Amino acid sequence: MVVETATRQMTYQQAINEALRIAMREDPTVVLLGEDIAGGAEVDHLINEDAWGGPMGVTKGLVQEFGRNRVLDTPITESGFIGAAVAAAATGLRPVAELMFVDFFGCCMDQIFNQGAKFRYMFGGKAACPVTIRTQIGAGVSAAAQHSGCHYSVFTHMPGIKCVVPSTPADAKGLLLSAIRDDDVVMFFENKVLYGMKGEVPEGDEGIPLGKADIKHAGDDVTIVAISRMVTQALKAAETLASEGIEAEIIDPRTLSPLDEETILASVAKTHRLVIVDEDNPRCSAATDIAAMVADKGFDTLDAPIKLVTAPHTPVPFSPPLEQAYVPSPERIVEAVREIA
Amino acid sequence: MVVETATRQMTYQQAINEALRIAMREDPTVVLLGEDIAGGAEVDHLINEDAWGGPMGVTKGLVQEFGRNRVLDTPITESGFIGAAVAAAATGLRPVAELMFVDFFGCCMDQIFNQGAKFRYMFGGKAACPVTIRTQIGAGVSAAAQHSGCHYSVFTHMPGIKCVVPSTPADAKGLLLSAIRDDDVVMFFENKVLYGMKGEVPEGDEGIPLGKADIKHAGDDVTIVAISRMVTQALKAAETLASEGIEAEIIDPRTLSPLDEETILASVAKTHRLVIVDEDNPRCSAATDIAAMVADKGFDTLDAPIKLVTAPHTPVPFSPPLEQAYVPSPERIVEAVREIA
Amino acid sequence: MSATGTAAIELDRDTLLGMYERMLQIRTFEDMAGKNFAAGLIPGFVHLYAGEEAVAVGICSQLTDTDVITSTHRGHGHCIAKGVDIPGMVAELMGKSTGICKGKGGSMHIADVEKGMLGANGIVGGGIPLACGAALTAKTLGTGGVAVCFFGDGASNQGTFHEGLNLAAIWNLPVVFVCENNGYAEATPVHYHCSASDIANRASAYEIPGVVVDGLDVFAVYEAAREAIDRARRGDGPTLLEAKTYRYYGHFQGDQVTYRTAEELERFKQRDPIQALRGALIDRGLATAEELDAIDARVTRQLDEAWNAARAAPFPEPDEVLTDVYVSY
Amino acid sequence: MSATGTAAIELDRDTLLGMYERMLQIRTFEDMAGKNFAAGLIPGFVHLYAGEEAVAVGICSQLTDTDVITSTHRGHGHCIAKGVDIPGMVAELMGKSTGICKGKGGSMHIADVEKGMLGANGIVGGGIPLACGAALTAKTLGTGGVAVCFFGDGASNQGTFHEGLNLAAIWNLPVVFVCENNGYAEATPVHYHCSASDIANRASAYEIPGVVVDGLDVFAVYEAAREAIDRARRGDGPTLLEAKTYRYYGHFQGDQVTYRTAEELERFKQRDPIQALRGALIDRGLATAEELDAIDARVTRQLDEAWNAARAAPFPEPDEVLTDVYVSY
Ligand SMILES: Cc1ncc(C[n+]2csc(CCOP(=O)(O)OP(=O)(O)O)c2C)c(N)n1
Ligand SMILES: Cc1ncc(C[n+]2csc(CCOP(=O)(O)OP(=O)(O)O)c2C)c(N)n1
Ligand SMILES: [Mg+2]
Ligand SMILES: [Mg+2]
Repeated sequence: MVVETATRQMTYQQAINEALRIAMREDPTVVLLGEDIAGGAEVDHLINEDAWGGPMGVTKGLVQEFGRNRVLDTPITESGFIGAAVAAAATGLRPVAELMFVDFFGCCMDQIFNQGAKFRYMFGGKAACPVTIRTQIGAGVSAAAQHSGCHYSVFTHMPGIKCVVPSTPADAKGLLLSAIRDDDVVMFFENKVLYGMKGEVPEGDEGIPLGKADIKHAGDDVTIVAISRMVTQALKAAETLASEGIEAEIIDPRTLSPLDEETILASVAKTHRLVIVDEDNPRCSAATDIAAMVADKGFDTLDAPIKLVTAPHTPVPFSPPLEQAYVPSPERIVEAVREIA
Repeated sequence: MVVETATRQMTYQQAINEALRIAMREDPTVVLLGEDIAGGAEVDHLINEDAWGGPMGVTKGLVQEFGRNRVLDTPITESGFIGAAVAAAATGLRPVAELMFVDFFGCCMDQIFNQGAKFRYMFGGKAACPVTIRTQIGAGVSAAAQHSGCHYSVFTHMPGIKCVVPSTPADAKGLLLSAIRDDDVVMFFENKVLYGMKGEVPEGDEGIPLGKADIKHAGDDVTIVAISRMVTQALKAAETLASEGIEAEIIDPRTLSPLDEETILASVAKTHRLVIVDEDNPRCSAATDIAAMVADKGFDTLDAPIKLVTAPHTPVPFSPPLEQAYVPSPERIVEAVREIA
Repeated sequence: MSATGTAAIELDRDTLLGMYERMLQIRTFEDMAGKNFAAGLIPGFVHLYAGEEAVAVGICSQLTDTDVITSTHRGHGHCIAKGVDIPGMVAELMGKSTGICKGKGGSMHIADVEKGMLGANGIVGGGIPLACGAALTAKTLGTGGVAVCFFGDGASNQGTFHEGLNLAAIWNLPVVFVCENNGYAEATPVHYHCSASDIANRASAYEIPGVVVDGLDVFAVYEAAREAIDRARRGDGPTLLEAKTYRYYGHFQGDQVTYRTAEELERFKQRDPIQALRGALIDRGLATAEELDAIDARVTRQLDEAWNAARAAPFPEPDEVLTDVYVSY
Repeated sequence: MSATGTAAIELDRDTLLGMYERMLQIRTFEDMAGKNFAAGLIPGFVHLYAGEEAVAVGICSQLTDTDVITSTHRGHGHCIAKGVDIPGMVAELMGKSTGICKGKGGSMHIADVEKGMLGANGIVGGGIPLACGAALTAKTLGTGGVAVCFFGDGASNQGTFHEGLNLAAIWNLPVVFVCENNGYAEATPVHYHCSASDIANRASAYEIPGVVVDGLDVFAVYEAAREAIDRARRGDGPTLLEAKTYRYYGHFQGDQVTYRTAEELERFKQRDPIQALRGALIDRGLATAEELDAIDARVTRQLDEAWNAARAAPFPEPDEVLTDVYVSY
C-alpha cells in the first residue's frame, strides 16, 4: 500500500519550526527553553510576541501561539537551563532546549552527559529523560573558532544520548518530531548553512524513525557516507563522478546514535569501497567510528582502503579562504574516490 | 652509545609525584592547582603541611617543599580554577591543574577546548598555553557512573590539545615531565587502578617524548594496540596467546594526540592483524580512531578484520560483577585475537 | 540541647516520634555503613551523613511524594528522610540485584523518582539546576509540588549554584535551596574556600530570602524550612537556607581527618541533634526514655535485617551491564 | 553632559585629549565597521561597542602593557582602548593576512597578548576565569600588574562569574571585574534575565567592594576604576564595578532591535559619552572646538587609511588553515 503524502516547498528552518509547532500542539507537556528563542521577555510591547524567535529565527512565531509559559526565554546560563530541562524531563515535562551553538557544550556538558543521559542507568532503569536539545553546528559563514564546530562525535561517544543530524528540510521535520516524542536524551544538530535550504516537506505529523539511514543517491561503484551538510557536498561530488563513469551511492545515516550499520554494510557489500565525509574534526570522530565499524564487520567485502574526508585537526578559521579550505569540498570527495576507484 | 640510567622500584603514583617535584624544582613558574591537592588550607596546624596531598595522595609532600603559593588548594570550581590555569599559562606561568576525575570535564570543558586549546590558533600563532591538566580515569574500583570514565577520546578529538595516557610508572614519570615542559595544552590521564602499580623508574630528569609509542611486548602474529591500563590486560592476554602459539605484539601509543602512526602501521605491516583494546566507551573513541587510521593507511597490509575490544556503550556500573563485565578483560582480548588469527 | 521554633513546638507527638525515628534510621544506617565498609562489604566509597540528620529530617518530614528533592554524594540521609526504601538502599550499597537501583548506581546514585528523590549525585553542585527543573515541572503542570535542593558549603562556589539561584529567582520557581554547611569541603575549611562568611548572604545576589539556621536543631530547621516551603508553595519563589551543621565521620570512609581537631569534633558531639531531640521529647513529657529506647531497638533490628537480607541477595547477572541505558535504541 | 570625579578632573590636558581621541577611534571604528559590514566587506558577524566607549577608555587609559584585560564578543572597544593596532584590527575584521591574528580569529577573537589583550571572546562569561589566571600570574611573579575583566550584564548570570569572583576574593587576586550593563543580553532586558537590581550588589556575595558607576561619564568611570585598580595593585584584592551603559547598534549587525524603543535610544544618545567629554573639554577651556575637530578628522583619516590598506591586503593562503594549532606537534 502506498500512502500519498502531500508536500510543500519549505526551508530547513521552516521545517524545524513546523515540527516544533506540531509537537507543541499534540502534547501540552512540550515546552521550549533557550536564549532568546522568543526574545523580548518582559518588554512591554512584546508580551505575546517575540523579538527574535531565536537568533536565527527558527522558533519565530511560537510564542504567539503557545505563550511565554511554554516558550521560555532563559538567561545565559547553559548549565542552569539545560540542567533544568533535563530534570523537567525526568519529572513530567517533555522539554526542547536550545543550546545556541554546539560550541557552547563546554558550558553545560555535565548536565547532559553526567546527569540526564545517565539517570536511567544509574537509577536501575527506573527513570526516563525525554529531553531534546537542539543545537547549531557547522562552518561556512565565518562564525569563527567558537561558533562553527560540529562535535556531534562527542555526544555520539556518550552512552544514553541519541544524536540526530538532518541534512534536508524533510528529514529535519520528521526526525525532530521523532526526537521530541522519543523518551531518551536526544541531541538534534541543525546545520546553520542548511537553514535556508529548500526542499519538499510532507504535511502532517509523521515522524521519521531514529536509527534509519537514508540512501540519498543510489550507485554501485563506491559508497559515500556523508553527514549533515556533507550530504550536499557528496551529491555534488557524485555528479562529477558520474560524468567519469563512477556511480556513487550516497548514504545519509541521519542519526549517528543509534547508527544504522546494516544499511552502510549492505552498501559496502555491493560497492566494496567506502569514503566517509564528515565536517567534524578528524580524530575520534563519527568518520572514524563508521570506518572502524566497517573495518570490522565489513572487512571481507572491502576492496580498498577506507578514505575519510574530514575537516583538518584545527579549530575553525575565520577568514573565508581558510574556512573554505577547512570544510570538505566536493573536489576533495572526488579525489578521495578516485584514489580508491 | 648506551647511557646507563639507574632505576628504582616505585609506584605509578610515586612516579607522578617525583615528576611534579622535579618540574617544580627546575622551573619556578610551575605551580599546581587543584581541589585538596594539599588540603587543609588555612587550617592552623597545617600551615606548611598537607592534609591530603590530593584525594589519592598523589601530590603528597609537595606543599612542604614548595609552599602554599605554588601548591594551591582551590574551591570546587572547575571552570574557575582550570580557566585560571589556562590564562596563567598564557601569561607567564606553567601551571599543572588537577581535574580530580575526568568525569568532571563537563564542568570546565569550555575553558579547556574553547579557550586554552584555541588561543594560539585564534590569535594567529601569537600565543602559547603551556598548561598541563592531570586527571584520573578508569573503572575498576566501583567508583560508579560519575567517577569511572575514560573519555580521553573527547580530548583527542579536540585540536590544540595533546593527550597522554601512561601505562607504567616509568612512562608516567617521563611523560609527565615532557607534558609540563611542553608549550601546548596537555591532558595527562592517570589511571586510578594503576596508582599502586610498581615498576622500575629511572632516576634523573629525562622526559619521554610525546608522540612516541612503546612496544611493550614484541611479536609477529598479531598487533594489539592497548591504551593505559589495557596494556596490562593485553600483556596478560599475550601470555595466554603465547601458550597457544600466537605471538602478540603489544603497542602502547602512550600519547593519543599526537599519535605515533608509524609504529602502529609498521607493526601491522608485519603481523597483518590488528586488535585495539580501549577501556573507553566504543563510539567515536580512540579505538575507532586507530582502526580508521589503519583501515586507510595500512589497509593493504591487513589480512583480517580489525577487532575492537572496548567498554560497552553504557555508563560505568557500580556493582562489582557488572563493572568486571564492563572493563575489557584478558579473556575478551584473547577471544578477539582468536577470531582473526 | 536547646530546641526552639514555634511551628515545631506545635507538632504532635506522632510526628515528633516519627522524626526521631527517621533521624535514628539515618544515624544507624550510617554507623553500620561505616562498619561494613571497613569490613569490606561495600565496594567503592561512601560519604556518611551522621551528625547532619536534623537537616534532612527537619525538612523532608514536611514533604510529600509530589515534592522532589535533589541530593549529593552524601545522600543517604536525604534518601531515608524522603522515604526511600531502606533495605533497597542497603542492598544498593552492596551492589546487589535487589538494590533500589539494581546495583547499578551505588551509594552516590541512589534514587527513587517515584518517591520524589531525584538522585544522590556524584557531581558537586550537579543537583542545583536539576532542582530548578523539577520545580519548573511543578509550576508548569500546577502540581502544587516544591523542589528542595540539598548541597554542601563546597558546592556553594560552583557555577551551577549561581545559575540555579538566578534562574529560580527570575522564574519565581518553587524551590528551597538548602546549603548544608558542615564546615568543610573534603579537607578544606569553608573559611578558606568560600568568600562569604554566611553562605545564606549570597541570597541577596538574587534578591531572595537567605536564612541561617542551626542545623543541629531539628526544631529550628523545621521552622525555617516551613516558611521557605510555604513560600514556595504559595508561588512566592525560592529561598536559600543555610544550615550550619557538622559531619561526624571523615569526608569519605578512609579519610584520616587530619584537618580537624579532636576537640572540634567533641564540641559538636556535645550538641548531637538526635540526643537534643530525645532530650526535648522527654523534657516535654511527649515520650519516656523507655519508649525512645524501644524505637532505637526497632531501628537497629530493621537495619540488621536489611543488612542480612542484602548479604544474602544475589549480585546482578553480568549481562545486566547492558540494560537500562535507553528506553529504546 | 555632567562630568564628575575628582581624580579625572585632575587629569592633564594631554591625557584628556588622548582619552577623547581613543573614544573617537572606537566610535569611528564601529561606525565604519557597521557600514562596511552592510556593504559586505566583513564576513561573519560583528557586535558593535558604539555608545559604551567611556567604559573601555575610562579604565584602560590607566593600564600599561603589563596589565592584562579580557574581553567579550563586543570587544573592539576594549582592544582599541588597550592599544591594539587599529589597522591590524581592521584587516582582521576582513579576514586578511595582515590582520592582527592573520585573519584566523576575526572580530570575536581579536587579541594581542604582548599588549596585555588576552582576547575578545565568543563565549559569554568565558573571560572571567581567564582574568583570574592573568591576575594569578601577576601575583605569583610579582609583576605589579592587574587584570581587568570586561563582561556584560548577560554574562553576570553565568557560572563563571560566580566561580571567578569567589576565586579572586579568596586568593585576593589583583582583578577588576567590570560589568558593562548595557541593559540587554541580545534581545532580553536585564530586568528579566538578572535577579539583581544592581549587578554590583552581587559583590556582597564575595565580600568585595561593588560599585555602580555611570558608564556614560568617562570621568566617573575613570574615578571608580582608579580606586579599584589601585586597590588591586596594592594587593587588597578584587572589585566589582558595574558600569551602566548602552549600545547604540543592535546586538549584532542585522538585528532589527524590536525589543527597544526609538525613544529609549534617543534618550541615551542625548547623553552621548563622547559629546559629554567634548563639552567638558571645551567648558573647562582645555581645548577648542577646532582642536577637537582636528582630532576627529585625524581619526577618520586614520580609519579610512586602515580600511584602504585592509582592502588592498591579500587573504591568507589556504594552507594557512593548518598552521598555528600547536607550538610543536
Ligand atoms: C564537580 C565535582 N568536583 C569535585 C568533586 C569531588 N568532591 C566530592 S565531595 C567534595 C566536597 C564537597 O564539599 P561540600 O559541598 O561541602 O559537601 P560535603 O562533602 O561537606 O557534604 C568534592 C570536592 C566532585 N564530586 N564533583
Ligand atoms: C556561552 C554562550 N552562550 C550564549 C552565547 C550567545 N550570545 C552571544 S552575545 C550574547 C548576549 C550577551 O549579553 P551581555 O553579556 O549583556 O553582553 P552585550 O552583548 O550586551 O555586550 C549571547 C547570548 C555565547 N556567545 N556564549
Ligand atoms: Mg561541606
Ligand atoms: Mg548586555
